[in-house]
Amino acid sequence: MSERTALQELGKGVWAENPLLVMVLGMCPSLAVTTTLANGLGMGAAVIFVLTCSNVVISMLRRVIPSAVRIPAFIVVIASFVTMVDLVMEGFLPDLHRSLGVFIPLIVVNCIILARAEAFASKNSVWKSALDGIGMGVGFTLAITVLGGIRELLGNGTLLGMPVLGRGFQAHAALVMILPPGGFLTLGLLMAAMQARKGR
Amino acid sequence: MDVQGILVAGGTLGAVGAVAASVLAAASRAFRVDEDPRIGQVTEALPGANCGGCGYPGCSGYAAAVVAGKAAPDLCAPGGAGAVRRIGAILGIAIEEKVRMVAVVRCGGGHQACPTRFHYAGVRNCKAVTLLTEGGSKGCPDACEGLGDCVEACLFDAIHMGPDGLPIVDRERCTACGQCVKACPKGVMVLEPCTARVTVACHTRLAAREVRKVCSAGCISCRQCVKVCPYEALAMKGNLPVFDHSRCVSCGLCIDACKPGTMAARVTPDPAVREQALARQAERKAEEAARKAAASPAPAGDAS
Amino acid sequence: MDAVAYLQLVFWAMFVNNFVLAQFLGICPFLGVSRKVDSALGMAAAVIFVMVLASVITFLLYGAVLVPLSLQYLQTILFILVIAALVQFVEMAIRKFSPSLFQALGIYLPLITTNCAVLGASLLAIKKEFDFMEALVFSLGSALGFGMVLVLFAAIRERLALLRDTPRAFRGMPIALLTAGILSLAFLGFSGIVKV
Amino acid sequence: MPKELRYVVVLTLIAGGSAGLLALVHDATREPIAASRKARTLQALQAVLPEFDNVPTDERVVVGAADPSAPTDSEANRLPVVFMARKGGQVTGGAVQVIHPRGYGGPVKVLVGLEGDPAGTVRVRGYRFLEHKETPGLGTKALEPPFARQFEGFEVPREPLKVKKDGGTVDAITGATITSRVVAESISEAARLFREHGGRGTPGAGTPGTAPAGQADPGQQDPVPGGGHE
Repeated sequence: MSERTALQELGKGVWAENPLLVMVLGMCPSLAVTTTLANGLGMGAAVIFVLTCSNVVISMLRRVIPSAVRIPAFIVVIASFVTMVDLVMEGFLPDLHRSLGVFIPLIVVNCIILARAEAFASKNSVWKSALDGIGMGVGFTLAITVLGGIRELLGNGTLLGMPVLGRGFQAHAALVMILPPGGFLTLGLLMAAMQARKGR
Repeated sequence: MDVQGILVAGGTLGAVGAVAASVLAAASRAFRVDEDPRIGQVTEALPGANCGGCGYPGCSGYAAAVVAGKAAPDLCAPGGAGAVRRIGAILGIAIEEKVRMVAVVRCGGGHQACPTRFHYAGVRNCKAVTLLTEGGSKGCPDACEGLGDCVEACLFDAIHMGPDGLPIVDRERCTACGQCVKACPKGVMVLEPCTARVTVACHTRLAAREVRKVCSAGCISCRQCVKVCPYEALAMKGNLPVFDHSRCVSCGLCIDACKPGTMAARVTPDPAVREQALARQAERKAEEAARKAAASPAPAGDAS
Repeated sequence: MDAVAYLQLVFWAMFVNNFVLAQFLGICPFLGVSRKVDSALGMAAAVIFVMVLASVITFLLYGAVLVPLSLQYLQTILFILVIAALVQFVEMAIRKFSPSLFQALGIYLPLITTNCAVLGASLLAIKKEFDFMEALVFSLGSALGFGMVLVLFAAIRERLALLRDTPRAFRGMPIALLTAGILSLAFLGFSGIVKV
Repeated sequence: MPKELRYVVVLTLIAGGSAGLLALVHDATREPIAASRKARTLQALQAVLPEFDNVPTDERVVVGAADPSAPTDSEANRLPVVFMARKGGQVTGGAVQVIHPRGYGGPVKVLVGLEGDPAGTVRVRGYRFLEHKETPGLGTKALEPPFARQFEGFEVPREPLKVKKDGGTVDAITGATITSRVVAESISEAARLFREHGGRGTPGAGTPGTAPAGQADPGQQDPVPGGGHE
């Protein structure tokens, strides 16, 4: 494989290797917290931070960590960043922290992060790992923002809490969209749309 | 800054980490399974398609079996001769190269030649139609259903549906993993040596009389192919001709002799081979004539 | 708590509050290892085993180490460290003592480290302030629920794979997700049956 | 065994280092977290309490705690809590956090705002769900006007409140009787606790600095965005 430029390294996560829509990683948070657009954005920001930082640190430590204890070591690094996000968010963004709930600690096991640590950061330079982290994080954020937007719009008639579809719609909104089944259905349809575009 | 707090936190988690690592280190020692390092090497040498064609659960399973001496080193079809050579090098054994196999379609009954008995509107899948309708939708119970179970089963994108509803194998891509053979409910797909360029594209169990009713491309047991072959590579077995691949040179004479067109050329025969075969045929005829002439005083007329 | 209450807790964790379909925990293995019933069974067994073990160990560590030192904020990092080490340990142990079990579960064990259902069960047991027995029963119920849905879904997907007229755009993951959505709708019917 | 030793050293250092770093962050965020938790409780209280000039989170009684004035976080989270509102030292009302065990989707934590004197008449000033798993669109109607209006300024009787289906006086929401029952019974219970414990809270009895009661559990999933606040 030829060397990718910095821009390509950054861009691959957004579309061609989009972690959620193409590689199907990190499903749990993306389905669970995307009941609103704001949640999607908040979760995305948290993931970008954790993914970038852990990619950088793991890339720096990649020559030090023996491969037998690799997984525990990686996961500890990831968990520390997640806990930091958790604490900082609870202190300064309490409302968001409340609605993201138990899924902040669960970023630890978001497969995207460990997968990138394992597949990319443990083999590449610090600079490239940082770019990879940002790109993947942005791709993930875009995907869950769209997901959250659709679900909030159809399930509640609002976007970012502001009524968009009018009172009449809000009274009879498709509640199922913000219930668990709506998450599966929306993501399924979104992926189908993506496949249809690619197939052409 | 609360230095003590930091020390307590660091100490606690450090201690847990130390315990965890010690336990793992001890375990890796105590529970060490003396795994042959060659298993890893063999796994590396395999293509990693995990197709299961060898009959073992995945490539690493096969590698373990090969190293343990429980499996032959040439079972990996996708890896081909290259993998066999690499495995041989790792295990330090000489392995004779095996002829590469390839999947072939043993049916010529497409939509035109072998029409369906009824319109099937169920699940679009050969297995389903065969199970549901007892023998499938085609006139011939052994005909290809053409719904593409083999296409789906192929891990290497080597099989595609042709225009007549018969699958076409890309011989370059085919690795003879055997997935299509397993997938086909009609037994249409078989593996043959890639040197065999001519195939009996029919495997019907029907007798000639019934074949004529349902399929225009099926074998009618006329024996013309057997008669015409100058190398005695064909013999009738039941109602179908069978190749002896060690004798066949793929001259293609049988293809010309076959009236329904059951004999199918998978690769166009080499003209030079064809010339040779024609010469051989003429030679044989002459011999035959000479023998007959010797046997009976009145020489019979030439068969041509 | 009496026996009935424990049964209710199991029912609640398995059906009403199913990890996969209601809580969105463990979706990755749910979608990843549900192509065949055989592998789904293997994964389910591995998860049940690790989840119960991990819940018990983390529960005890939380009570015995973190609370006395008031280091509760370290729970995520501690739990995941324990789970990762545990998974690796179990893998080595099984490999040594039961090669046949290793053959069956081996390839699924490393996947469990990133199975958020395991960490989720540990964290939820603490959050809900269960006592030891409740935590044990809860993790067992959750794991059983996860395994059940996994096998159920794999059986559906095996049949789904036979369909060839799925529109091209929906093949693979999209149709699987829509199926999961319908399954999740069905499980919504359990809500309100048992309260815990 | 240098190889194994290296495992231990590396993992210990990474784990210890991370935890040390986290302790720093924890230290730095402790104040803001406590402040924001307190602010959230106060905000919730403000919405349901009559005018007050004290700090209700500092004047609370955790009913049933080992030490009601200094409960543990866990006790404050799972036991009923009475917050007192005063103006000029005079009791104007109180808010009571009750946990109703039998909501449709599990326990419901309700905050009921009451106006009046523990010894005299007690009126409802408002209520909201702090934590719940009721069905959005059905159970959550219990927080909206048609149903909620019947409790505006409602004088809570001493005998238990019941929905009409149970032979009481409260109109239930069609299709959400269980949630309606939760509200009615919670209001009743809240008034009872207020009457019983309202006299006990003295100004400044709370222990400032501890996490205030009524903090919403951060892990609870709120099926409707902001559903608990309307």
